[in-house]
Amino acid sequence: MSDPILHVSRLRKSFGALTATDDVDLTLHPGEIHALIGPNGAGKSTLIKQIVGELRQDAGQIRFEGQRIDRLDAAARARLGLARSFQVSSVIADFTVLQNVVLAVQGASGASFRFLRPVLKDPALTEPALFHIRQAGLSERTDTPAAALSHGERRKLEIAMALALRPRAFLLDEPMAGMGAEGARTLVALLSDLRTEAPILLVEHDMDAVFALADRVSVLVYGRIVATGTVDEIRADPEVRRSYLGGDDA
Amino acid sequence: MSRAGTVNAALLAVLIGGAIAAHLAGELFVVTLATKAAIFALAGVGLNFALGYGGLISFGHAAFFGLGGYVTGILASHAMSGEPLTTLPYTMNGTNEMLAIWPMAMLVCGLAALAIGALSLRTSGVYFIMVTLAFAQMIYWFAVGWPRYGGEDGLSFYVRNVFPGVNSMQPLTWFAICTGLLLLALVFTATVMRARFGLALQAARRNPQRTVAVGIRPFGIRLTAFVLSAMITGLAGSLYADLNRFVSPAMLNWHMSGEIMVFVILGGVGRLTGPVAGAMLFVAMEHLLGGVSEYWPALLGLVLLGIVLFAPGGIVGILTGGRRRV
Amino acid sequence: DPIKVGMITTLSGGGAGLGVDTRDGFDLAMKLAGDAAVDITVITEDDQQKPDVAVQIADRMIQSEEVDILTGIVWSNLAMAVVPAAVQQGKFYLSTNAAPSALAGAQCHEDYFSLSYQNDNFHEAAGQAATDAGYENMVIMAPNYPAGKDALTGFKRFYEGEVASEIFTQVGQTDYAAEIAQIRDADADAVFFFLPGGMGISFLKQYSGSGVTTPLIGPAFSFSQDILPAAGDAALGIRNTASWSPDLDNEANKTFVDAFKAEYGRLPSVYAAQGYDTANLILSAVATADIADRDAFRDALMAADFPTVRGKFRFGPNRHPIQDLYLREVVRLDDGTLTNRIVDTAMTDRGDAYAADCTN
Amino acid sequence: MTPLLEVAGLTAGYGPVQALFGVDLTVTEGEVVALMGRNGMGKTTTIGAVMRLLPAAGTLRFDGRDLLSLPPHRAARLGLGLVPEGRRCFAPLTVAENLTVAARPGPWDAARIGRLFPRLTERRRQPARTLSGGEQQMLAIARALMTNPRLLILDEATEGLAPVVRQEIWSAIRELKTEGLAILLVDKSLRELKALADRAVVLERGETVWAGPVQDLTDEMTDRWLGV
Amino acid sequence: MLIFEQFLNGLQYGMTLFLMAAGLTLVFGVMGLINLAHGSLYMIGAFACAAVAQATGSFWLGVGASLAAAAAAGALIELAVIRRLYHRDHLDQVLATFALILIASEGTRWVFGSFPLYLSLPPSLSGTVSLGGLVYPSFRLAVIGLGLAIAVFLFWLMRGTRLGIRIRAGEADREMIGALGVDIRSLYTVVFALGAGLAGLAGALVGAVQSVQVGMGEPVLILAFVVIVIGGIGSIGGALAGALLVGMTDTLGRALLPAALATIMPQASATAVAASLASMLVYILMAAVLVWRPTGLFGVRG
Ligand SMILES: Nc1ncnc2c1ncn2[C@@H]1O[C@H](COP(=O)(O)OP(=O)(O)OP(=O)(O)O)[C@@H](O)[C@H]1O
Ligand SMILES: Nc1ncnc2c1ncn2[C@@H]1O[C@H](COP(=O)(O)OP(=O)(O)OP(=O)(O)O)[C@@H](O)[C@H]1O
Ligand SMILES: [Mg+2]
Ligand SMILES: [Mg+2]
Repeated sequence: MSDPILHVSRLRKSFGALTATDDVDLTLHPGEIHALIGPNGAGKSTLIKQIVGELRQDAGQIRFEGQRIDRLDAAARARLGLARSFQVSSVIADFTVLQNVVLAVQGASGASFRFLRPVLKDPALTEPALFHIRQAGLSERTDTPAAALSHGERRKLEIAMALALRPRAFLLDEPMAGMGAEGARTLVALLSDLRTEAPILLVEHDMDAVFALADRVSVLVYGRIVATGTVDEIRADPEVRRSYLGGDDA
Repeated sequence: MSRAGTVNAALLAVLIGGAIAAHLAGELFVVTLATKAAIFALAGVGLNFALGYGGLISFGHAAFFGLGGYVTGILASHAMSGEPLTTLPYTMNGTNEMLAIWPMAMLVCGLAALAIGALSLRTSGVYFIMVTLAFAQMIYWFAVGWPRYGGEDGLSFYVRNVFPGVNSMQPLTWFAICTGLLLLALVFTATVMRARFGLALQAARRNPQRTVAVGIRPFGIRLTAFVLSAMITGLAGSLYADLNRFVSPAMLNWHMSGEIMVFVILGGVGRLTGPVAGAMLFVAMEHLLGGVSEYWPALLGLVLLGIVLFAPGGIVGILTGGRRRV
Repeated sequence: DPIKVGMITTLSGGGAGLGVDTRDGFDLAMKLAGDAAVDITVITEDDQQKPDVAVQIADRMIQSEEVDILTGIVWSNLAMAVVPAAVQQGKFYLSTNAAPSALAGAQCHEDYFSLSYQNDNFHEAAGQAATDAGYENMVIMAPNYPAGKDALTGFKRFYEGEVASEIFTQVGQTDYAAEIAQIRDADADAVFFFLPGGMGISFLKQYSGSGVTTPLIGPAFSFSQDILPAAGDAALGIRNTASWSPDLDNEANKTFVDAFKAEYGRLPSVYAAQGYDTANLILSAVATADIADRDAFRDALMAADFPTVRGKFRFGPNRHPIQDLYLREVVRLDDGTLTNRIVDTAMTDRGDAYAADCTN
Repeated sequence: MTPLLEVAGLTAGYGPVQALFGVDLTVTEGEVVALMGRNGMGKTTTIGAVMRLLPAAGTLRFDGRDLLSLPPHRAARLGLGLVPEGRRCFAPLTVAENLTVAARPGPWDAARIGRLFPRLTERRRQPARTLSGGEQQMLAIARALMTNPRLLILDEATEGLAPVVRQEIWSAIRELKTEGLAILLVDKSLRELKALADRAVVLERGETVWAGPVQDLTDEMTDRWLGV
Repeated sequence: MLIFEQFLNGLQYGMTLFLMAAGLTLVFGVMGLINLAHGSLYMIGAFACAAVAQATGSFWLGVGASLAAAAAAGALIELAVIRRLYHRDHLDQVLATFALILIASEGTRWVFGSFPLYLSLPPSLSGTVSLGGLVYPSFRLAVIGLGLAIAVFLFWLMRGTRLGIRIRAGEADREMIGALGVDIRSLYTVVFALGAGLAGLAGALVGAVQSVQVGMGEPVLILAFVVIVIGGIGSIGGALAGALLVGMTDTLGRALLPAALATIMPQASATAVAASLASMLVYILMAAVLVWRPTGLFGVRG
């Protein structure tokens, strides 16, 4: 297998007595979708937050394209090409859909100290933005303020912004949540294509999506990775069935 | 022209037209009032830059207003006395040239804002409000207790500084100078807020977490905005000193910070000409209500209250009749 | 010719009492003058105790209202902002109260007159009184601003004893426990303090409840009629210095005090007395000279030929008063009101320390 | 049987923007009704209007009483229990405080909640802000149950929950149903809705386009209105 | 001995500050409302106390009146103005309550005139007590006691009662708490009135040893905010700690700085510089605390 793009080793984070990630090792390889599943409160979001730099780990290392990034701040990691989506939509409510996505394009370009040219008249920003809005299925809402979007539409905007960062790797925290059936179907197709552009670490409770998409699945329980394998291996794992998937197979 | 554009133009037309009409009618004092409104508006435009667009609620902008004033007063008084400002490392003399004073005032305010901002921006929300107040109060008390330039009594310099080619003591001319700078500041703000910097600033205000996630560090953006904002307000302070030919710690007092904030909120936070509308209304009311009753501040209070309660977007909000858009 | 007087004084906010008294004293004199005042128009404006506002009102009175005389400012810092520009623009300024040293000395002007006192005077009188009382070791205290520093300088000019401790308080301070502890610790003969307005009330109340018994002496600002009722028993018996007192025994003063009580239902303060004198000075000048002839009018003012409530009054070479300064004591009248009574004359025909610097 | 909740010709919106153009919906005592529709069709808005969180017009009755004239807290006190979209736990309050803040007496108490969501008991003293997404979702459901409502309204209440927990919730809902509690459900899992709900109401662009027993929903219909 | 006395003075001044800040802690810290008119309520309390004490001759009746008057004013303000502002941003609250200051100040001047009012302590509080060789005003000891009592009361109210939990929930999400069947509107009125009453009470007590005049609330306002912010918004213990820290810093600064500076510069300039520095000290303290801990001493992090 090729060298991993993202390599997390022995990552540890505690909140008081609770160890939310307990010596986690994880890799993400080019071209793959690596799903991370596990019970609520297992530490999945905590892991993502550490990788993107929102939380600082207590111990362990994070390498991205061979480089140690665990001492960089969140903005620096984003500029290196780590894009995340938030479990709870985090968009800029007063901005229109277009402005939100333009902001992401601008962020990726790394040039924010420009004082003269109007952003909305700058095709270098708006053209990619419009493209990603279309990709996420939000074209009809281009000029709607994000505050006026429904929950599901806001989830789509979240995806559009992640796409607009043109990252080297995606870290998606429950992207399917809140999407209707139709939205989920489109998103599955989109993510499936996306993996060739950049690999995806996918945290998701929607097993239909996970099983349809994942090349590899890791299971996190109480902060520890208890199993890693292909979809079929994980589905067959009795422990995973009992503690996570539940009785009637998902 | 958009509705907002029409309102902006109309507000400026009222200010400028009013001053010219007053001049023609021989009402010199009304011209002076209009000048005061223009200067306060400029101070407000400065604050609005940080507060309205960047969400940096500075309760310490009097520091920059006053610093700009003191730079002006000190330079002018040294020019008058002929005493050099300092002889180390080399001799530096006072000046009464506005064109030299303005950059100095803005530079000093910019540097002060760089220091204050770098420390204050570690905090956010209400804590930021209070830290900026703290720094302003330090400067205020310093000025009160520092005898060199008059302490609490302030510093008079009797004649307005000079602007090449015109007589700055002539009220309409002086008004034109102040309003010219106000217009420049407005154009500057409008341009910057539509550009990348403005988008990043407004994003950082509304959702810092998201802004970081797209790779933009809010700190640098905010600090830059704070410094630019302070420089504009400092320039207003310089003009205000020249309007009165006098500076005193009152310009540094938290009341002043509050008043500048009131111009902005009254006019409409984050609206381009909000501070212009706010300052005009405030100055006009201060002037007109005094004749109505000895207890006129209470009337002023009632008007302000009416506006907050029934016109959440401030005056510009009423006029444009819409929610604020970016 | 009709003349126009512009009165700029503090009529709103916490300092309004002083301005109200100034205005009321002034208006009373105009009213009592009857027909003699018909040609005099007075316009009054509130300066909010803000120097910039005062400057702008002065500008307006000069530019739009075209007044001939300005008057009424209570506070030194406002006077410093307004007076120099006003006299430069050819207006007379008659001070009803503030008279900072700068304007008495090098920056004096032929059109600027003080009808009150030079700022140092009351403190000088207190220094003299302290010397006369035989105090040898004193704590002296004032707020940390120019007027406060002037106060201590003025006091020390005539006080011959030792200064045990010099305390600067904060402007607007409300809690004096720390200072009172220092006073207790200093074990001095007496304390001189200058704390105008609310600061004085707070200090007096806290001092009287502290168990410290060192005698106090100070200028009239903490014992003037506008705040005595509020200070209450805490002020009783304390000696203070002023150029005027309600019990001064002369005809003009009796008329004034009675008329003031009748008109406003309260005792006048020193600010009211000064406002009253200022109005009478204007009336006396108008009676003998035309304002159009500035030199004649100035001479008429300089003559100070008016019925002063202070018994005697004249201007020194820098157009600041030469007058007697009294030592007064706070007493309670039979009807329960607190007021001052003269116990001694602290200084006679006192001018001021800056007249020599005035060459204009 | 008189309906517990009766909605007819309901219109509502956000400021000048109208979002509902005529929603009809009834829930009778002991019934589970699924409210369906694609993203942005007005499900949450309907719930907001029922809860009196949005200005609305039309017919809106609960247990025969007009809701439109009531402020939200009065409406809720009639017996409406809401699990809102996006959880909306009180972030600075601890789990225990979140549960007691609006509790009203009835069969649901801390002990019974503890049996349904042992996780919450473990996290009793933790501020809701620091809970994981799924834990917050459990808290939101528990909080609504603690008010002991007569009609429980669940707006995407299983979002973000692990499959096994989701199954627990469904079985809890089934249990509540047998106890006679009326439930209005919004969820994206069509399979579960079909298994559990008695009736379905489908919204399209702010209007009720279909209502009837869930069994009557054909594939053609779900494809047209839900994109499945 | 002098040091010990100054230390006690600092403690006492800190408690005075806490008394003045207690109402604000409730309204600002817990309800999240920036109420610049807090100082005005303090002033209303002092004036009500002075007027009633003057009329009846009883200080304690005056204290009762101050509580009642300020609470009533608070309730009125809440019903007429504040309740429309909870969902608005802080700036609207700033402008509205700034307007209320203007109205309250001039209204008070209109009713009571422009001169300070008489208010003094009752005999039971105006004496001194002896503390092991130190003569100390009994009033100041009473303030320490009352401050502690109010701190305990507030702590119990916010943590130990459902009312407190509901207020905090309302601050977090007003709409949601309403949707759960809690009448948060009335609750907020009650709490605002309570905060106002506390401000009024402080006005009466502290006013008795200060000057009761228009504008007396302003320095209080700023200091009260300083205290709460240093302690960390929303924390009653923090407000208490902040108050003591500020009181101590201010008092000891005024007491010790002149002597300290005199060791490094001439006496004459030392006193003046020390006085300037002492005025800045509280603000230097606040800036230092916030730069070091951006959410105050006891504030919620993150
Ligand atoms: N700041 C914090 N303080 C204390 N505990 C915390 C903090 N942040 C998270 N936790 C706890 O850490 C655990 C892991 O949380 P995390 O959000 O990573 O879970 P998750 O795997 O993403 O769960 P879910 O699938 O429900 O989103 C949870 O039990 C949570 O309560
Ligand atoms: N706060 C708001 N302001 C303006 N419009 C809004 C607001 N919230 C929702 N809308 C609009 O109202 C319509 C209905 O939205 P609603 O949230 O009710 O949809 P929904 O059916 O719940 O969708 P989802 O499945 O995505 O949650 C949408 O068109 C949405 O854009
Ligand atoms: Mg999570
Ligand atoms: Mg919804």
